Amino acid sequence: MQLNMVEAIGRALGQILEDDPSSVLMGEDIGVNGGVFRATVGLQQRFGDDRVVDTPLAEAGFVGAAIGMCLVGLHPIVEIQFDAFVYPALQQLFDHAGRFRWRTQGAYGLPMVIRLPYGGGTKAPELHSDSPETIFSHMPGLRVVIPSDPRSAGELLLAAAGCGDPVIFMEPKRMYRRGRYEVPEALLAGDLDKAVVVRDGSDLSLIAYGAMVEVAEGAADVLAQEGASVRVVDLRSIYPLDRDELLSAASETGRVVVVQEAPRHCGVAAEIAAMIQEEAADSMLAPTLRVTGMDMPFPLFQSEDEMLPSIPRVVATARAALNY
Amino acid sequence: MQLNMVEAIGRALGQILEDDPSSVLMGEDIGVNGGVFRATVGLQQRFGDDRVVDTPLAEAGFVGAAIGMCLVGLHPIVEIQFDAFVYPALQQLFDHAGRFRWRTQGAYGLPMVIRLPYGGGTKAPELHSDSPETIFSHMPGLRVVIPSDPRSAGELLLAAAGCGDPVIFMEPKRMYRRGRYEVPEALLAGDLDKAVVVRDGSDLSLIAYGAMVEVAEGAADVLAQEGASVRVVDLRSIYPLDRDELLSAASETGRVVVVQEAPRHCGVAAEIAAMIQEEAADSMLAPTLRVTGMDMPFPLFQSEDEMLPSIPRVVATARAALNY
Amino acid sequence: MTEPSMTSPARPTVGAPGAQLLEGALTVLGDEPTSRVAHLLSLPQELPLALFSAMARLRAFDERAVILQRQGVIGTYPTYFGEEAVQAAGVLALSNEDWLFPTYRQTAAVTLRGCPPEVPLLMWRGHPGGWHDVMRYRVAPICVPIATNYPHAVGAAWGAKLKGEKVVALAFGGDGSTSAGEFHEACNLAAVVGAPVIFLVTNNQWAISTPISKQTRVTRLADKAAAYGMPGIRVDSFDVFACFEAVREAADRARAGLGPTLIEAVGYRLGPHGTADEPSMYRDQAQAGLWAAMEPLGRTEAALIEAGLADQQQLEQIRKSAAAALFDVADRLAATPLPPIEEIADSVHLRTPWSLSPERLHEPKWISNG
Amino acid sequence: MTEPSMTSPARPTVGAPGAQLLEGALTVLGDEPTSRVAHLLSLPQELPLALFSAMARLRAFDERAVILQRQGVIGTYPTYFGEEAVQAAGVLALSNEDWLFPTYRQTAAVTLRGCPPEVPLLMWRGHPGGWHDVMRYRVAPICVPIATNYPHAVGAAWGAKLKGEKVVALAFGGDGSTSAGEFHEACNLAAVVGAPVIFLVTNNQWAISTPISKQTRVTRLADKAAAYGMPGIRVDSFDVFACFEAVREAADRARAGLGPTLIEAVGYRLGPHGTADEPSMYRDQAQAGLWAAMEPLGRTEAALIEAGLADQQQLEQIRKSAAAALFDVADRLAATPLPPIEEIADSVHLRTPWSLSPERLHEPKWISNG
Ligand SMILES: Cc1ncc(C[n+]2csc(CCOP(=O)(O)OP(=O)(O)O)c2C)c(N)n1
Ligand SMILES: Cc1ncc(C[n+]2csc(CCOP(=O)(O)OP(=O)(O)O)c2C)c(N)n1
Ligand SMILES: [Mg+2]
Ligand SMILES: [Mg+2]
Repeated sequence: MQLNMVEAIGRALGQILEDDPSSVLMGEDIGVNGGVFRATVGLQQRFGDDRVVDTPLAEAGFVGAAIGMCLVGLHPIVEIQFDAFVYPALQQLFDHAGRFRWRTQGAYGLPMVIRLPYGGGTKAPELHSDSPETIFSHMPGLRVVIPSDPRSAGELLLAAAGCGDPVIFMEPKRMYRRGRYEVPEALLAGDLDKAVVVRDGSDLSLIAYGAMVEVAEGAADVLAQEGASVRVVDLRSIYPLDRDELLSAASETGRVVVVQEAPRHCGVAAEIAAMIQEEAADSMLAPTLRVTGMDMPFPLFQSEDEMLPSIPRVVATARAALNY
Repeated sequence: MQLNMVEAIGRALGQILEDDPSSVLMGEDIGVNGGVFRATVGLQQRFGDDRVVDTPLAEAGFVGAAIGMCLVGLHPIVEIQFDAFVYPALQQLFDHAGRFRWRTQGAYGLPMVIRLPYGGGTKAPELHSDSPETIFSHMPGLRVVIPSDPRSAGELLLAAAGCGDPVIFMEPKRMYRRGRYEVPEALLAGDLDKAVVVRDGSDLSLIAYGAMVEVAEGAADVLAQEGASVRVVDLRSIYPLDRDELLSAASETGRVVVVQEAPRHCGVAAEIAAMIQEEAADSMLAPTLRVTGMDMPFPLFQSEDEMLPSIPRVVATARAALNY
Repeated sequence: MTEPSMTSPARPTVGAPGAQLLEGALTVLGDEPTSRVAHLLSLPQELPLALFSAMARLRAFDERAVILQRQGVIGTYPTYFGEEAVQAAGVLALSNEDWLFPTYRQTAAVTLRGCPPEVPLLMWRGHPGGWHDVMRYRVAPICVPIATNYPHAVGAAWGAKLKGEKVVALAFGGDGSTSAGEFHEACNLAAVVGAPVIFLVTNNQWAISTPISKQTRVTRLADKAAAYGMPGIRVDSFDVFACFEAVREAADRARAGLGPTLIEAVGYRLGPHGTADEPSMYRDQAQAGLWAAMEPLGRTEAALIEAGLADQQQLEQIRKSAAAALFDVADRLAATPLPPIEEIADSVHLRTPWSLSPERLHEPKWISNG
Repeated sequence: MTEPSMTSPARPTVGAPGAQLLEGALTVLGDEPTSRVAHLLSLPQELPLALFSAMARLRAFDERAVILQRQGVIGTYPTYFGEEAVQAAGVLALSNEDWLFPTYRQTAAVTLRGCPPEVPLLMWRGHPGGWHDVMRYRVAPICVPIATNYPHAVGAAWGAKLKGEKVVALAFGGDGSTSAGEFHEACNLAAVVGAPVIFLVTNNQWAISTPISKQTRVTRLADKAAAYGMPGIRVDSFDVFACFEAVREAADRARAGLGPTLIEAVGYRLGPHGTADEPSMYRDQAQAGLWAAMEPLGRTEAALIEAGLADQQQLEQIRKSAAAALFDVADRLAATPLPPIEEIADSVHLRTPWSLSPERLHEPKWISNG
């Protein structure tokens, strides 16, 4: 069937609620209202308000409650309304969610998912466009997953719900309604640890995730016209990184450009660049270059296109790598 | 005079309170009790409880209040009791402290300092040994500064208090009582943006900060016995990085090892490695290698020495770079 | 655009959902006509009309903003239709030395301190000119993350107190914000240190689609003040005179060194949460419509006329000129040039780090061989 | 080590700082001798001695831990001397199906559910064997960051309710924790959803060096319950029978579907905050010493003897055997091998990522040419 990303997420959530009687959705305005992005539309009607729960406005409280729910055998999936509104819950995520299995010497995990619509490009007000994946991937014990299209959103969400450890599932909201694509009627869980080569190429690899995959593909199109064979890798898992796929891309193409919309300093692109030069230095024909957001607050929306990596910026940087 | 780090910090705080009548210290147990590390001992007696204020147990609340104090012309210096206990205040720091000047189009800043005793090596209970500098340096608008010895602690704290923008001042608590060193009677503000070459060398550069500077120096001693001339750079400023000094070290020695006790993924060492290969690739004789904490919660203290970069680990990694 | 002016100042029929919440809430307009009139006449001569004018300006801004959003001149916009009384009273009951801490729902409050309306409109247009001059107006930047402005207000008030200044701080907020931890930390801290701060919480009974019954189990938010040992006052949010009294009294207390006050302005969200919200998804709009009679401009008009303080025409004129002042605002917005990103990058730190310097902002400029 | 057994069950002279806080707090031991005796005799036969034994075990653990800290066998340790009644009552008033959420101050509570004392001692020895089996004992891992355990308890209780199980959750906390945002968010959420949870807050009047007067402006923490629409109960924290009643009643309410309860166990921190703390720095220790008469084991002993439920010798024997069980615990601690770091790294995720695999943990193993 043809679904856009937000519909695919809604479908995956419905499927989880259907298949796993212990699953519970929680968040602000997700019930009758179906969430501010409408990802949960119809689910409360279908599954009742014991399974799809509106919470008070208290992110630390309800993320903490989700942790407690896991102890009694529930599998909570929490929606945070927008990227920046997860910050009140960071103490719960850093101090507890990420440490629970370790605190039980590996015996028990917290089977919970935090759904976090994130990123820019939607002309939203301040603090509705942040990309905080670095902080989740740096603080130990959390998995961080980011889909890039409807199908991967559905499949990875299923995988996240079934993985047995807390997953920060970041949804690039700019892609929510970016057209409908084929999604299988019955979704199967994807592979949570794997990056995916969305297009093959031999001269240069563009590594991207979330909304930046589309930008990377656009850049690859332009570069193809210039005669460059460009591989595009969709990272999907931010922590842990798919080291094998990244090192293959690096060593097979010799040139890598990483694209991320988050600020540059200590971003995911830094980790990838550091890793490639550590482990694939001999194969590299050029430094790994980064196209990133700037080290500044996400600008008010009239200037957001300046912050966000664009096709021209990626192309220009790729050319620099190709001409190195 | 001869002071250890915590005494130097106390002296600097006294000097700030003396010289700047708008300065105010806030935090848990900093008054009569002088703080759990005794950094503020005697200051409430000397300056009164309007200048040295005990707060309720509410980090978000009093960090937020410090922001409000700035608006009416005060210069708050906030003590967070231990590293991990800053997490409840992250929303205030990310959403407000880091964004205030930008929200006034550059016109007004928040002259506030967050003092954060951090890091491992003190055989402390859980959540008393975190090193969260990455998250502050990644999220825009905050300066992050880390001293490594009594004198730099005093001088950089003065600089932080005078810089006009919020500074996360992270104090490596393992160094608090690591011997007394000469500190000038009247402290002068240091340079907030500059890394410092603590020992020169031409074969390899060890980049470190906080408690890791001592480890790097120890490793440099060992390597010197093996005939290697090792430069040790004390980073001091985590954001912004001293790009010139880092690129000089890279291009002049051709080999770099970065040491950090925080987990590896997206750490400061990743940023430095990414930057060096981007900007000094042609001068490099080996990949920039990292010696870091592991991607796991800081272990309970019996195992902390396994987590913390040690002289042998730094030496072994440096040898790998030297033999590359 | 303008409401039927035959509204009565009195309170609505109990048919409106949650109308019983108004019971016991401070009121002026809901009083007997004689005492109502007496109250208005007891006020400083200019005040009643000043309050009405302030509300008229807020209304004109809000109505214009909704139009501009539909025209695509600005982005998503959180209308405050029906909450003008709380805002006007909150600003006018304080002096210009006092500090205000607005949320996304009070973006025009700063215009009552002299800031041109283009400024907050530029905010919703996604333009950095939308950040008003914080120090000039003593109004904090508008605050989007719920409840995080409360500690700021406490700090400003407490700081002023430490400095020996008689300055008061007022933070706006909503019913939803009372569930957030920072509301609690702020209230508690304020009470402990005796900060001269006013928490002015509008209980419009909705946080987006979440009704107050799912937000908290108490029916009176003012009861929460007891947890901090501070007074909790309930006031009719549609009654500008009652709101004015409540804020003024709280400010007097604060200035007298008696510490913070929590004011619950009881009401109902007459409009949607914002332009992207569709209330019919989650509430009975016909039922909700019963609250329309409380709309504060109409009620105030009726009361002013009743008290002989103005006539219909005069009030109509005030509304009209408030609206007129905004007729060409779209042109002014369009004429405001967007600063280049380099300038924005330069506004983040006092000493701009190299990574935000013009040469470093866009990769190709500095990448080797780029 | 053991207290003078001539302590009276009654309440202390008002000379003790803050003793007036006990006024109105639930008490059994502070009652008239006749009703006190009647209460003890009305309890299930084994209960009074079971409570005493539990306290004796907690006391023995605490005393041993302090010694072990001085000997360098364990690191910093937060003694709970004087708070045994709250903990024993909190555990024994619930069933083993119910969930407990302890903080750093209740690390031995899990031993009352059958966990060997070595386990919590290993925690303070910095050994991962210090993490007890959470699911087996239904006791959450001890919680260091203040107030963050409250939402967990709410979630567990609420979750059990959603599943239709009659399980109650109890979270421990201190007076200082009530200032933190998560206390508020947890209480509010619990009340809204009717979670069967008990917030058992020991008001020992100190948060490290911060007295309750700098923590909050209210003198009765139980009054904070009003902000959430839940009952707030005050009980003498040194009175194990009163604490038992308070928790049992709250648990009954919870199981009956009546939602959460806040219990304030009023007392005074008899010891230091922990082994690294020096109370004479910030409080008058002579004054503080006036509270020593309230020490709960001595008081309970006196009451048990008074009621004829035990004689001095018997109780002495219980204490002695509790202490004896720990004589050689240091050896057992020393004999517990430290797992290699590879094993610890393997415990973080269900599927261990490559970066935590044994080959990757130490750089030289994988660095090229290393
Ligand atoms: C921390 C945080 N979480 C979520 C949001 C998203 N959000 C914006 S407004 C709102 C509802 C606020 O309700 P209320 O406090 O009653 O104020 P009102 O909008 O009714 O004026 C929510 C959940 C936010 N802005 N901040
Ligand atoms: C979020 C957080 N901030 C600070 C601390 C440091 N700290 C540990 S115990 C304590 C005092 C707690 O007092 P209270 O809640 O009264 O409990 P008590 O220690 O008296 O049992 C503080 C400030 C912490 N553990 N967590
Ligand atoms: Mg509301
Ligand atoms: Mg206490």
